Amino acid sequence: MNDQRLELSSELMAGGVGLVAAAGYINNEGGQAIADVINRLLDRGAVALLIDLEGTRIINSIGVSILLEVLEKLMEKNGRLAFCNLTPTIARTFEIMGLAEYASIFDDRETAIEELTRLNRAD
Amino acid sequence: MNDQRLELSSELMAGGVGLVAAAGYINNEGGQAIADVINRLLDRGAVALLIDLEGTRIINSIGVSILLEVLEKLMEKNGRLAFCNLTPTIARTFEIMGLAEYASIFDDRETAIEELTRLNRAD
Amino acid sequence: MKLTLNLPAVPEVELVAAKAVELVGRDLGLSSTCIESVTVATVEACLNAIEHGNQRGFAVRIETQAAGGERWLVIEVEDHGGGFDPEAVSAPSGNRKHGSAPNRGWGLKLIRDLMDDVDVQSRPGLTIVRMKRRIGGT
Amino acid sequence: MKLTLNLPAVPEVELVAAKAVELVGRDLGLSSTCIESVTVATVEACLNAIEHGNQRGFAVRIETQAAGGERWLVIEVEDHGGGFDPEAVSAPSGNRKHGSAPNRGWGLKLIRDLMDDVDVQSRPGLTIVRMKRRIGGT
Ligand SMILES: Nc1ncnc2c1ncn2[C@@H]1O[C@H](COP(=O)(O)OP(=O)(O)O)[C@@H](O)[C@H]1O
Ligand SMILES: Nc1ncnc2c1ncn2[C@@H]1O[C@H](COP(=O)(O)OP(=O)(O)O)[C@@H](O)[C@H]1O
Repeated sequence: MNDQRLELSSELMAGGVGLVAAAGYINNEGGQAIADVINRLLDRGAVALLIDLEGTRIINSIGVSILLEVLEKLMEKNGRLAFCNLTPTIARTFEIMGLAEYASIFDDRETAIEELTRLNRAD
Repeated sequence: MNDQRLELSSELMAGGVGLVAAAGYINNEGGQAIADVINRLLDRGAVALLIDLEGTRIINSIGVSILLEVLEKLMEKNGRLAFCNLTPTIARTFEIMGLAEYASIFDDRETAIEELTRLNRAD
Repeated sequence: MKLTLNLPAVPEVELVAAKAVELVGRDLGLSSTCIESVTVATVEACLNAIEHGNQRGFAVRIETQAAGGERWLVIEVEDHGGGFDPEAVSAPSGNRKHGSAPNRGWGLKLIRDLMDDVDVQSRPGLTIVRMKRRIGGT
Repeated sequence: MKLTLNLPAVPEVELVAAKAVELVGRDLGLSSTCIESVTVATVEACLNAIEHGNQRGFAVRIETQAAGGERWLVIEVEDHGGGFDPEAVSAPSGNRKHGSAPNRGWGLKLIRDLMDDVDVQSRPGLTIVRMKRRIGGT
């Protein structure tokens, strides 16, 4: 019944990559929940954030605009934001709204983590 | 989007217990999909079946009537059928439809597997 | 609060009604167990309207009502099929012998057991299943 | 095929419309990518009807139409709020400076980009957003 409520899990990985897996509806509440989890990962020392949207099929512009704000805050601190497992429609929405311009988009989690870890090391 | 399509996974465990995890909408199609998976587990030697309904919130009477038919077939072969992780409403529906009379209902997966393995050994 | 759905008979369209019950129930602060039982009853009524209706769609109306010092969640499912005599429908038996009859005919029984009050009005061309669930005092 | 929803402004009620788009789209054999993009557009139109409407509910109509040798999925979202001048709405900028304005105002832009044809009729008391998506030849 509550299938579309956002399910969140997070993990701080070696190499300073914070992983957030979000499945459900990214609206106001859902976007805010992701932002909160990201803030906790930043406090714990994450320097790059990966949001895995496998299992997310519905988003709205308010939810995505919260992710845009997260991106802006991260960029100010020279942090990185990346996404993986986007459906074509979500990828397109991110492009329309300008999120794809400054955040990296990867096909799958493995490739994303590898690349983010490499970049963190290079810094 | 397809959140309510039935997601199925199955496993034949030591002790002859076949485990089927079903999450989604158990209607005609969903019930039939469970019945098919159970038949394959029986072919591979399962003597007791456990259906874990964690993640299932919506069922209908046609889906449950297919599970009733599975139960009847199993009882003819002296096999056992058990369920775990039922919401109160699903448990009540199983009672109303008489499924709870001949199938065992357990709270969680661990308890169910333990008990089914014990009963299989005792046979 | 009033919500109306006019639905075509496409596969699994009953899930639109299920979603509506879920969100209205959540807004009313009902427990998930209450919401789920009303959902199962609503799904069964929709399936009957699809299967026994005229395949040209059906309507679902969801509203809250106050009556007799109590608040009710009221759900009506209406179709324009051939109709039936609800009194003549016999409850299915859980103890039937294997192969004696298909395991069908549970829909109305479930609706009656899961809801607090059920009224079925049916004549050729118009069937209305009206289901009520008590949701607290006024 | 015609589907109508009259929805109250309860939280997340746009998901009832999303479910309807999903099931109708699946019945029409549309790809999941097509279904998802129509869903996002529909959700945005519903959110506008909820936020800028009169809080007394809104309607969603979904139907298929044939026109000019093509088949279309047509979705209308209607509310009875104060209305607005769609020409006067400026597209938001992705390059705005941080803190210069809230990240809002993307709804209509998304609707226009994700659908093939969008027409907004609005006056005080009646706003209809009509969105069309090409779904094949006739
Ligand atoms: N909306 C309806 N229109 C016409 N007949 C109906 C309707 N709902 C139920 N019936 C009749 O009542 C019977 C019992 O319905 P139900 O208990 O829901 O079981 P099932 O639909 O599985 O047969 C049906 O077989 C049908 O003959
Ligand atoms: N249904 C509506 N009724 C009245 N005004 C609307 C409606 N839809 C949109 N608007 C107006 O158009 C503006 C832009 O809408 P939109 O692009 O969806 O972004 P947002 O709703 O996030 O502001 C809104 O701020 C509002 O002023």
